[in-house]
Amino acid sequence: MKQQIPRILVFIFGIFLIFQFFVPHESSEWVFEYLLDWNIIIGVFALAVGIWSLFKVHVEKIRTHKVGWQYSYITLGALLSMLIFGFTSRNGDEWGWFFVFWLSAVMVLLMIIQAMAAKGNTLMSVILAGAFAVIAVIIGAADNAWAFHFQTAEPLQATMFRRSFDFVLISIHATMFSLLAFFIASAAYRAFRARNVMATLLLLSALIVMSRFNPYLEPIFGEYLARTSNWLMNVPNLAAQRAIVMGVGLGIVATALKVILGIERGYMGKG
Amino acid sequence: MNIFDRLMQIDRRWVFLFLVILCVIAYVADFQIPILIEPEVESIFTFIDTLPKGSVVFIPMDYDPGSMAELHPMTYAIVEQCWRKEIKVLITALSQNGPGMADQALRDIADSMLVPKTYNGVSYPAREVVNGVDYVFLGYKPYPALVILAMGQDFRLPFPLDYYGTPVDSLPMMRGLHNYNDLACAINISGTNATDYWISYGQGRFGFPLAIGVTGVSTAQYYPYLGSGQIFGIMGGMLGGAEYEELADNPGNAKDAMRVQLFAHLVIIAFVIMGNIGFFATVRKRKRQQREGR
Amino acid sequence: MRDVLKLVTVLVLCAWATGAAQVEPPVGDSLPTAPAPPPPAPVTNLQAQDTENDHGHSITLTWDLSADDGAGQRSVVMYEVFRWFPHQMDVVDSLRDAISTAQENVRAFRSDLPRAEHALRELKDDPGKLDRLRFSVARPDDAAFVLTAEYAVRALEDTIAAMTEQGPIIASRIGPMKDQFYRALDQLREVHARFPENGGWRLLGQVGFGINRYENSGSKEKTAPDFYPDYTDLYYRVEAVTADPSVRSEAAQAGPVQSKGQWFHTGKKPVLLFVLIFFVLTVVFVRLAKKGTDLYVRPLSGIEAVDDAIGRATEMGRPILYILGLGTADQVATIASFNVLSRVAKRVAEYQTPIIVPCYEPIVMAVAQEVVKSAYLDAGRPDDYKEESVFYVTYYQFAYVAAVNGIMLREKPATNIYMGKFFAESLLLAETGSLAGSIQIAGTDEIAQIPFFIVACDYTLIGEELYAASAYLGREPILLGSLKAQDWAKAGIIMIALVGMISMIFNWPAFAELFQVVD
Amino acid sequence: MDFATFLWTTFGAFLTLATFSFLYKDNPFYKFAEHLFVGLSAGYFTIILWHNGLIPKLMFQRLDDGSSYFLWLDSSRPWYLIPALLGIMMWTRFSKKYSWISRWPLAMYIGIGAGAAVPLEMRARVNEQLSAMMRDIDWTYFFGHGGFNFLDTTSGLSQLIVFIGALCALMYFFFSTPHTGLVGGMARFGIWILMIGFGASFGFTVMARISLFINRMQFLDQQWIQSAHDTTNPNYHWGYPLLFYLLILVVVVYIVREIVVHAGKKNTASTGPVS
Repeated sequence: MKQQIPRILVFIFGIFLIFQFFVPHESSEWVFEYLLDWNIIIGVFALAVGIWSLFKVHVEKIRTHKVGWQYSYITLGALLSMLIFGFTSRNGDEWGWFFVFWLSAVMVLLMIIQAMAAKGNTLMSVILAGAFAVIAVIIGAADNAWAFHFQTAEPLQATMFRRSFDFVLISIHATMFSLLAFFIASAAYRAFRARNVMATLLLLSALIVMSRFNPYLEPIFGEYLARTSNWLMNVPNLAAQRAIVMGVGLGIVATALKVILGIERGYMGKG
Repeated sequence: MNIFDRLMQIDRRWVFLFLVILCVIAYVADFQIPILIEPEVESIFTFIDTLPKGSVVFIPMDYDPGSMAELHPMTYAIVEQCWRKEIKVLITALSQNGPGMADQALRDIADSMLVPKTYNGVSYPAREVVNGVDYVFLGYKPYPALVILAMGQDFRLPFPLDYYGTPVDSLPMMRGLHNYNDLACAINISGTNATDYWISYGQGRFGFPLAIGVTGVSTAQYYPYLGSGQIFGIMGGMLGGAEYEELADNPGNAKDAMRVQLFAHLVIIAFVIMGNIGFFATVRKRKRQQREGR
Repeated sequence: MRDVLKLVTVLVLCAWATGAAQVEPPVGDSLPTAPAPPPPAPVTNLQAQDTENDHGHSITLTWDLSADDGAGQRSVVMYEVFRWFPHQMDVVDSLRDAISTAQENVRAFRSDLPRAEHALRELKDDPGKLDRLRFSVARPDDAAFVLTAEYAVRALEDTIAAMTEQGPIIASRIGPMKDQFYRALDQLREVHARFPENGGWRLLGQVGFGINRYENSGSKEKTAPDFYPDYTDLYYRVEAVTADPSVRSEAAQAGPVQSKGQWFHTGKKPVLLFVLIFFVLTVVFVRLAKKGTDLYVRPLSGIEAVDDAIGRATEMGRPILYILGLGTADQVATIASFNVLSRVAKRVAEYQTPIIVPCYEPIVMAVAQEVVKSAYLDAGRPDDYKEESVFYVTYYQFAYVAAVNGIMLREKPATNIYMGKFFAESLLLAETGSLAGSIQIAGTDEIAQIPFFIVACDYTLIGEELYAASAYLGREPILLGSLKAQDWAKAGIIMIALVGMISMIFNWPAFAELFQVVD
Repeated sequence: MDFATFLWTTFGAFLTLATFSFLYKDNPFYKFAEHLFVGLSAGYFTIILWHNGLIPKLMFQRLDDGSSYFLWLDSSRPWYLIPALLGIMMWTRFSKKYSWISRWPLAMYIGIGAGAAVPLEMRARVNEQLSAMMRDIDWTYFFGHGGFNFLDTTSGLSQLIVFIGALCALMYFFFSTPHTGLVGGMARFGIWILMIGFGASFGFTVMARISLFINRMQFLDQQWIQSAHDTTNPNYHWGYPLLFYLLILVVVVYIVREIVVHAGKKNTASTGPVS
C-alpha cells in the first residue's frame, strides 16, 4: 500500500505528461496547465512543513544547548519579524503602537520557545507568553495607525518590509556572493598545478582567457589574446558544451524513464 | 621548508589579504583603460539601434541583488538607449527577490532621462518617462517555466495586475500587446537559470528574436545557443556591460570597474605562477633525491 | 577509420575548390508610381484551411498574388483580409465589456472603501491631519479650489455611502450577465451557419505586397476579445489594395471552413521517435540484465571515492554532509540526487555514521526525509534514524549557503557530497569544505559549475555521470542495463551526426531534415 | 539621506563587514549575520509566495464576480478542490504516524516533473543540438576568412574541430565500453577538449566574481563612507560621524584582540593560524 500506490501514481502522471507534449489540442493544454497548478499549490502547502521543520530544528538546538544555540533565537526572531512586516502596512505616516506590537509578538515567540525548550518549570513561560499575547492582540485591534493586509500586496511596499529587504537581505546576500572573488583566487592558487596533461590544458586555457582584456599585453600579443580566448570560448568550449548538453539530455531522459517505469525506486526510499 | 615549499603552501588568507589591499588601491586611484568590443555584444546594440520608434522591447530582468553588480550596467545602458530612441520597454522579474531591485533600477534610469544627453554624436532632449506609456513592469510570479509558457498565450494570463497592482488592461501601452508576436525582440538579462527556460520554452516554442545578458559564469554555457542561432547575441558579465557602455557611448559603473578587474586578475595570475614555480621546484628536488637515494 | 576521414575531407576539398559558382540573387523591383490606376486584378486561388499543429481557433489563408503585384500595373501595395461577423458577435462583445467594467468597479470598491473609512475617522477626530492621509475624493474642477477638511469629510461621507449602497448591486448583476454571455457564445455556431443573413464583413488585418499568406488565430480563452469558437462555418474575403485605399480589386471569397485543434503535432515526430527508441532500448537492456548477462562498466573515480569516504568518516567519527543542491523536487537532477542519497544513507546506516542533510526547498526536504528514513529501515536500524538529520534551512540561495558554510566549519564533516543542481554558490561550498579539511565529491549537470567543482573538489562527476552514479553505487544489474541502453543511444546519435554531416557535405539535406523539429 | 536611512545603511555596512570576516575565520559576527539572514530570508520567501503566488492564483480571482470565497472552495472551479486536498495531504508530514500519506502528493509531484521533462529535455538538449551539429561545414572559407586564420571561429576548420571535438567528448562518456584502442584515443581527445573548455569558462568567470566584490566596495564607499561625511546633506548632524566611527572602533578592537590573542598563542606553541 505504501509503495505500490505512489509508484502507480508516478507511472500514470509520468506517461500522461510524456505524450501530452505531442498533443497540441486545447484540452491537452488545459490539463497541462491545470497539472502544473497542482505542483504550485502542493509547493505552497509544503512551505508550511518547511517552516515547521526550521522551527523544530532551532528549538531542538536551544533545548540541547548545541554549539551556537544562542544564535537560534536570532533566526526565529528574524523569521517572525519578517512575517509581521510582510502582513502589515501603515495607513498614514505615523507608527502608532506598531513597534510595541512587534516587540510583544517577539516576546510571545521567545516565551513559547522557552516553554518548549525548558526541561523544568514551563508554567512561568506559558503565563508570560499569554500576557504578551494579550498585549499584542489589544494593540493589533485598537491601533489604527497601521493595519493587517492579507489579501492585497500592499505590505510589499511597506517601509519595514522594504527596508529590511534592501539593507539587510541585499547586504548579506551580495557580500556572501562577493566572497567568491576571494575563493576563486584561492582555488586557482591551490588547484592550478601542471600535474598532468589535463591539468595543464585547464591551467593554460584559464590563463589565456583571464588575460584577454588586458590592455598592457596588447603590444606583446596584439589582439591575439582576445581572439584566442574568443576561439577557446567558441570552439573547444562549444564542443564541450554540446557533448555535455547531449549527454545530460540522455541522462535526464534515462533517469526520468527509470523513475516512471519503477526500475529506479531510490527517490521513494527503496535503496 | 625552503623558499619553494613555502611558495607551495602559502596560507590562503595571505592571498585574500593581498587581493583586498590591491583592489582597494585600484578602486581609489582613477585612470581610464581601453575596452575591446566583441561581435556578440555589437549585434545586440545594432539590433536595438535600428528599431523604429514605438516598437516594444521586452526585457525580462531575472536576476537578484546578488548578481546586480554585473547585470545592472547592461540594464541601465539598454533601457536608457531604448527610452532615448522612444522605444517602449516591457519588463518582468522572474527571480524571487528581483522585483524590488528592478523597480528601483527603473526609477533611477527614469531620473537620468530628465537630463538631455548626446550619445555617439546624436543629442537627445530630456524626457519624462511615464509608467504605462513608456514602460510596463509586470513584477514577479514563481515558477519561471510556467510563466513563460503562459505569456506565450497572453501576458494577462500570469499577470492580471502589474507590479504596482494596477490592472494591465488599463495601461495604454498594453493595448494591442498580447503575447510575444507583438514584440520587436526580448533581451533576457538574468543571473539565474531562467535563461534556459527562455531559450527552450520561450524562443524555442514561440520563435521571437532573443538575446541574453548573463553573469560571467554562465556566459560559456550559452555559446552553443549562439552557434545554433537560437539567440542572436550574448553580453557576458561585467566585460559585456562595459562593451555595451562603450558602444552606447554612455560610460557607467562597468567601465570604471574594469580597472579593478585588471589588477585583481594580475594578482590571481601571479599567485598561480608562484604556485607552479614552487610545484616544479619540489618535483625536480624529489626526483633528484630519488636518483641519489637509489 | 582515421585515414578514411582524412580521405573524405581531402576529396571534398578538391571537389569544392574547383566547382561552387555563386548564383546572383534576383534584382529587386522599383516602387509602383501611377496617377489613378484602374482597379488591380483580384487575388486568385484563395484557399482557407485549419492551421496545422495548433490548439484550434486558427485559420490559415493562402492565395496566388494578384496579377498587378510585382508585375502588370505593379499597383498593389497590400492585401486586406475580411471575415463575415454575425451581429450576434457584437452582442457577445458588448456583454464581455460590461462584465469586465463591473468587475473593475467591484475591485475598486473593495480596495478604496477601507481606506476612505479610515481617512474619515482620522479627519473626524483631528482635521489637521488632512494632508497626511491618502484618499481619493471627487473635487470640482476649477483651479482655485482649495481642499478643506470640512469639504473632505462631506465628500468622503458621500463616496462611502455610494460605495456601500451601489457595491452589492453591481456585484449582484455580474452573475446574470455572465450566464447571458455564455448563452450568447453557445448560439454563435448556428448563427454563423445562417450566412449571409444579418451579419457583415469586418476587416481582420493587412499584409504587405508580395505576401500570399495570412493566419487568423484567435485566443482559446472565451473571455478574450479575439476569441471565436471551433467547428464553426467561417467565410473570408481578400482584396488587393493600391496606394489609394478606395481603389481595390473585387474580393475573392473563401469558406465555409472550420477551425479545430489537432491531436498530434506532426512537427515533433523526431522527438517522439527518439523517446520511443530510447524507451525500447531501456526495456530491452533491463530484461537482458535481469537474465544475468555480465555487463562491463568502466570505473568511475568519483563513485569509488564514495565508499572509502564513508569509511573515513566512520573511522574519524565525524558526520557526512550530503547536499541535494538548489533544484526543486520535480527537476530530474534532484531526483537523481535522491537515488544517490538513498544508497549513501543505507551505507551510513550500516556504519552508524551521523549524516547531515540541509535542504533548500520544502518538498526536497520531505522527499529526502522519506528516503533517509526508509534507508535506515532497509539497513535494519529504524530506531537509529534521527528526525533532525534532514532539515529545512531556507528557500533563499545565499542564506542557505551561509548556513551550510557555518555547519561545515562547526561540525567539521569528514566528507561532503554535493549531488544535484548547483549555481553560483558551488565554489563557495567547495572552498569552505576544503577549508574545513573534508574529502569532497561533487556531481552536477549545470555545465557552468563543473569547472569550479573540478578545481575545488577531490572527485567530480561531470554532466551525465551524475545520472549514472546511482546505478554504479547500487551495482544492480537492471540499473547497469539501463546504462548500456544509454550508451547505445549515444552511439546512435554519433552515427546520425556523422551521416548527417557527410550528407550535408554532398548537399543532400533530406537526411538532416528528418531530424529537424518544426514547431 | 535622512538619518533613519543612514542608520539602516550603517547596519547594512556592519553586516557586510561581519560576512567578510568569514574569510578570516568563523566568528560571532559571522554567526550573527548568518542566523539573521536565514531567519529573514525564510520569512521573506513565505511573504513573497503568499502575496505573489497564492493570492492572485487562487483567492483574488474569486473577487471578480463580486463575492469572495475561502481560497479554493468556490463553485465556479470545483476541480481546484483536488490540489487543495493534495496540499492538505502534505500536512500529514507534521505527524510521524501518518506521514506516509504525504508520499501520494510527492509521487504525483515527481511524476509530473519527470514526465514533463522527458520530451522537453529530449527536444531542447538532444534534438536541437543534433540538428545544430548536422550543419554543413563552410568549405569555401575552410581556413578562415581573409587568408589562413586558425582563430576564426566561423571558419570551416573551427566547425570541423567543434564537430569532431563534440563527438569525441561524447565518446569519453561511454560507460559500458573500456577506453582502449580507437575509442580510447578518441575519448582521450574528448577529455582534452572538455578540459580546455572548462579552463576557458573558469577563466571567463573570474571577472564576474571580482565585479561582485567591486559592487560591495562601491556600496561601502558611496552609500556609507561618503554619506557619513556628506556635510551638504540638509539633515546632517553629529549622529552621522558618531555611528561611522563607532563601527570602525568595533572593527579595530576585534582586529587588535585577534592580533594579541594570536601573538600570545605564537610564543607559547608555534601553531600556524587555524587553516
